[in-house]
Amino acid sequence: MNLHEYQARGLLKAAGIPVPDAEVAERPEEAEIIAKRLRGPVVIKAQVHAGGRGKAGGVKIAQDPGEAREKARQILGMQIKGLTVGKVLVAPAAEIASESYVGIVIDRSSQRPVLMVSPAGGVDIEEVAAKTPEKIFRLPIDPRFGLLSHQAMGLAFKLYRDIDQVRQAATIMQRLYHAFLDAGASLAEINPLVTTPKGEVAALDAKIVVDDNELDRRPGIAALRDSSADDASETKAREAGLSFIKLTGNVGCCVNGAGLAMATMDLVKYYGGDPANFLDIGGSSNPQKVVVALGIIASDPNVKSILFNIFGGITRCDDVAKGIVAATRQLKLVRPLVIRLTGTNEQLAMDILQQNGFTAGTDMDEAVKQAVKLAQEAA
Amino acid sequence: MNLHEYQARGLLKAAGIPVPDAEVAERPEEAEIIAKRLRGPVVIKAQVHAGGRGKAGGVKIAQDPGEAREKARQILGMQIKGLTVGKVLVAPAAEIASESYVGIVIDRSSQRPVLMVSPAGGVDIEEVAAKTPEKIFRLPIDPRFGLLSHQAMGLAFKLYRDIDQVRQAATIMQRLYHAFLDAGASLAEINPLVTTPKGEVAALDAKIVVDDNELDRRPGIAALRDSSADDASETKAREAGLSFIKLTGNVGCCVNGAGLAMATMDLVKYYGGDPANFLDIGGSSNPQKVVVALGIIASDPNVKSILFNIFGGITRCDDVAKGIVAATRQLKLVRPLVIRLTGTNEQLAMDILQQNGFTAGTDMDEAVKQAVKLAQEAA
Amino acid sequence: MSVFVGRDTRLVVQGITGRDGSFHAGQMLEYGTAVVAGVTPGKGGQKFENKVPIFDTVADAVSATGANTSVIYVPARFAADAMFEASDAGVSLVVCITEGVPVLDMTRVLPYLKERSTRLIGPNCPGAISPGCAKVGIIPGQICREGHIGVVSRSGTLTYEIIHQLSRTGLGQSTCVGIGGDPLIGTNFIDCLSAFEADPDTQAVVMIGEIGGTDEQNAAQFVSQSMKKPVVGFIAGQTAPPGRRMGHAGAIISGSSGTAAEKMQSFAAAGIAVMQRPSDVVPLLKDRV
Amino acid sequence: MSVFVGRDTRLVVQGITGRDGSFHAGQMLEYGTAVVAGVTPGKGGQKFENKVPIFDTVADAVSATGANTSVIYVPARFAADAMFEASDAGVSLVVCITEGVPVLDMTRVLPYLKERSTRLIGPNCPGAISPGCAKVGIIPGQICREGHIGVVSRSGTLTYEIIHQLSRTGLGQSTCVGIGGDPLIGTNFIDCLSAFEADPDTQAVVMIGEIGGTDEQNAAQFVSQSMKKPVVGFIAGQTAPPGRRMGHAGAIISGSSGTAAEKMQSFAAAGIAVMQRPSDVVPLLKDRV
Repeated sequence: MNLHEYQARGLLKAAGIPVPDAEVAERPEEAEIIAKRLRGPVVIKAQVHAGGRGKAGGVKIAQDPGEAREKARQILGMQIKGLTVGKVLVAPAAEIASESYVGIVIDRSSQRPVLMVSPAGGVDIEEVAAKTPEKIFRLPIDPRFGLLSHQAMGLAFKLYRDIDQVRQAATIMQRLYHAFLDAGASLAEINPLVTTPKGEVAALDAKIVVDDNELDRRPGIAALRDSSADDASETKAREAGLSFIKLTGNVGCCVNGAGLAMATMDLVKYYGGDPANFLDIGGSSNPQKVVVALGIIASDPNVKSILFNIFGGITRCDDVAKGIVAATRQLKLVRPLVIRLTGTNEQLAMDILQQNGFTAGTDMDEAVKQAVKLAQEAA
Repeated sequence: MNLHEYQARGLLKAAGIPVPDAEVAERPEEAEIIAKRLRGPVVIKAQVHAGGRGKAGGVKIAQDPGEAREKARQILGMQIKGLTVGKVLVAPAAEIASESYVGIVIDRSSQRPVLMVSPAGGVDIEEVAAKTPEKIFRLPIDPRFGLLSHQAMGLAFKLYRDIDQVRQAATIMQRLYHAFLDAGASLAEINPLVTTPKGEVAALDAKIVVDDNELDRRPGIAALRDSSADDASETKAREAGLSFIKLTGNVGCCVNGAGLAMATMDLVKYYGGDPANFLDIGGSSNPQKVVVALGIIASDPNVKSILFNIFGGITRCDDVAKGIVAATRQLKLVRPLVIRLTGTNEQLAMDILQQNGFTAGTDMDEAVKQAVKLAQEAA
Repeated sequence: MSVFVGRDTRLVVQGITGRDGSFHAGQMLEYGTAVVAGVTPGKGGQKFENKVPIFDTVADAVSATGANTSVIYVPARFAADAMFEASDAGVSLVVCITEGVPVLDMTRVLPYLKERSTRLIGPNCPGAISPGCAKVGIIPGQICREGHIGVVSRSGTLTYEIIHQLSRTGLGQSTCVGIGGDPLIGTNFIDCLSAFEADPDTQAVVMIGEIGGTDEQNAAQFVSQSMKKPVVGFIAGQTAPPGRRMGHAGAIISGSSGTAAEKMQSFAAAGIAVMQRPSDVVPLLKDRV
Repeated sequence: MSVFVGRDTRLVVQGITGRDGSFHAGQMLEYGTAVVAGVTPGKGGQKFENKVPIFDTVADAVSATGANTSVIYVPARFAADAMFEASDAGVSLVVCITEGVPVLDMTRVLPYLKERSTRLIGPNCPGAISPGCAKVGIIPGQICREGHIGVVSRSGTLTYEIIHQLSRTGLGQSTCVGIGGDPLIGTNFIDCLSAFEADPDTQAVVMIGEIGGTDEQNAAQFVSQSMKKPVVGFIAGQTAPPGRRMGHAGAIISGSSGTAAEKMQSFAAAGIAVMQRPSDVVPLLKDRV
């Protein structure tokens, strides 16, 4: 789960990291009031779960409260990478002496959280990694011992020469690690970590991504979810316990298992088609899930054919067949359905489908070919 | 540093361990008021840093508030192992279905905190260890991973069969470990851990010993020190940065270094004498420390002779000599002084002492023999 | 012969009285697996299906039955505890089926198990099956067939699909291992490949990867440097968009890294026959065995 | 020859600009020890006494100077960090002089150092000296004399007393090691005894213990089972009351365990000559060397 910048800043502040005061506005007038309170020039930043906000025009400077209102009006409602901006952060436009990067991310090779720092902050760290990898310093943190003082100091010396700034940065790194653990994060970054002309070190922008698996035991973090910032169909799927990602093609896919779902999408492409979505109905074979799944797929106007690909293991094919029958009754589908079922209770499923006027096959390649053909015919 | 029972109970309660309500009284009337509030029979317990309170008459049951006042009157002011009782704890006299022991202590062989549990609670655990060692179960806790759930459960199954009680006890053990770490303890124990007739598990008595080295970084714990409960001369010594323990003999000892101080006491004994104290003036050679040390020793009426044994390393003998001279001027000592000095700046020290009318030797055996002889003559 | 699980497997089922645990314990027993014990705290002394003794702790189960392998079906919030416990009790293999284990839990579990030389398969995996010998996990027994192909995969149903293709054309399996779809897992491709390479009963290996991470690339390097047996590979997620988690927690393209194209390229460069479709597995294998 | 510290020692002083650190760095230099670096964060680039380069981190010091040994003089609240840092930087021996290190810190430091095969002497110890070669710590150089007696002790000044007795009667020392008075320490009696047993230049060993713990008892067993060289032993604290900490954090009789009597008995049973008084060391040794 992605947190908004303002939420991430809040968590860092709670962990004791210096973060300049800033507030969130949902209307231009609020932005004006906040700008008045903060005094001096402010920066207005779109709060959306997308990178590259600056380039998309989602970050603007305002010299006075009136301009803040005007700039907020321009940004609120804007579309960035398909997401509508519903909130802006109004923050003081701080004077900055230097910009660095500090981030912690779960690293798959070392199987540990890795602390990364770079004196080249304020830009996309992937860009730094690609162009000037020698400017990135990495340290896998041993979770048995935590981030030790001398380790944080060692990395802080890569950013600053002044011993006061080194100590401030080292403390910030240790607190960032605590915030990372406390949030159940898979990523926590400060970019840029700035020094002010007075020599203070502070976090100017923050990003936290939370491991979805942590949300059950962290109700406080789970409550930060802003469903309005996500695609509506994905929110609906998540609430039903489905794993769904909307794509741009026209062959709707409904599959059990993430690997098989990806392989099905790939096979659609292989046969010249274009998948409309990733959808994994999961291991259970609750017919109701099938109903919701089909409803989500059918609500996409791009979809021209719908493909079921079910390999029955724990999932029972007859349950899926029942779900298909129930869903078609409720939804009045106008798109053609191609059904492939094999495995546990395959024959039972075939019988149920036949009795209700559906045909189904057992071969994955054949089913995908047919779904692609139907979509092309309808387009 | 030893905490009082009521302080330890407070720390356990703050860690989420069920502890029956109880309050501290310094006067009999307060005990009566508390007993009224608690209703039903209460137990009045002396708050002193000594084991075996029960046997010494420091724990009494009272059936009603009036009796509580009376029993509190009997206990307050009582002497237990040389310590005066200044506070009593008034706690409900709970009905108890079973008594167990749970404790965590630093174990020198495994170099880890060790969790010990026993179904034979309510008595001195050393006694259990001596008589029925098979009733004690031990688990070294790996501080890199903490006390894991299954480990606590495994030990809780040694205490209870009922799964609810097992889970309660396991949770208590994990919270005790957190309390142990948070207090910077070297020992934290619950004895007895009881079950009530309703099946609830709770801590009826608690003991926590804090590592003195942790106090600097734990001001909240350090503030729990109750100097009135310690021997006055030891408190004075601690405040001056001296390591002092009062004993019952008549040869006062003032030594630099703990090992040499013990060896000096032993040598006093070897030559037929009896040491009056352990005193290590430490590595620094601040003359003022010598003054305080000599003052503490001289204030003990049992002391018949005073022995200085200094091996100058970092400690400079001349500094000690200056301290002796200053102290004797301030204190008007009536006891004979035997001084042994050797090592760093030995000759300077000898000169200072001679100029001020003292004699001093360089041989440890000779000095000890003489101090013993002087004490015996004075006795 | 087989790898990881086989005739010597003596299995303890953690969470045997739960909904998933009891169902799959039944399936494993039915398959002929030596399920020697179950664990549910507080149910020690009872029996599962009137024959498998249940214990309060894994330690009790191991000391009473000599179990050497554990399979975990407990809910995600208890899964890390269950892995710690199994390792502490001294089993040499832990298979964690549970999905949804927090990654930070795994950062602590993995070093703990490593210090005790406990092999972990999973979490979030279908487990392993050596057809005809033992099934540990949830791979449907009826789709498998005894034989000489080793199968290793990050996926569940996609693996079943491919096993199904193999079995129905007579290509039986020595062992099928689902290593799990999470970013941090106990046993990776290389561990399985080297076990298959050493297993005299395995003649060829099918490796089924997906987007995310670099485990497949490392495995490709291992194949080219250290394997003599033929390997056929598949990568799911050619059409996956970057930055989105495709169901599995580990199936995500980060920036431009972890794409299917890069993995397929490294397969090809290592001499691994690359399947374009799941159904390619049979012809590619038949050419090589 | 010598143990732990000697001609190969290349020393980095952690806390070299502090009050204690600068004083003792000067003493060690004067004794002829190869003090190759100092560390104080923020003072990197400066020099100590115009000759020893100072670095911001131990890692920098080690990579620039090849230091293989560290000695720590930082305040107690920073001592654990300093030990972690030294081990991480790859020195093979860390000597921690600092007194007052919390025991719970040591429960984390010790496994960290063990995983990296770093030897720790201390904390709360006077360090080690190999007369004529190197002094690492605070043992006064002038009381020592080159020779063939190994000395190991939990104490500071008591050790000096005994070294002094040895030196003035011509019994020089190969190495004197103060292992420290804390309950949890890095190098114990057995570590030192086995090093002395292996050191061709050591002919006999003096072991100075005290009340508290069972390290001396374990050492006695080691002596009887694995040592050929003669050992003379002393135990301080025969007159110490139970349950009271005698200055050293580790010098405490718990219940009836850790008494001087029990330690002296185990010495005698192991064939260790037991000193009644510090001055007994010379006659007992002269009988045996």
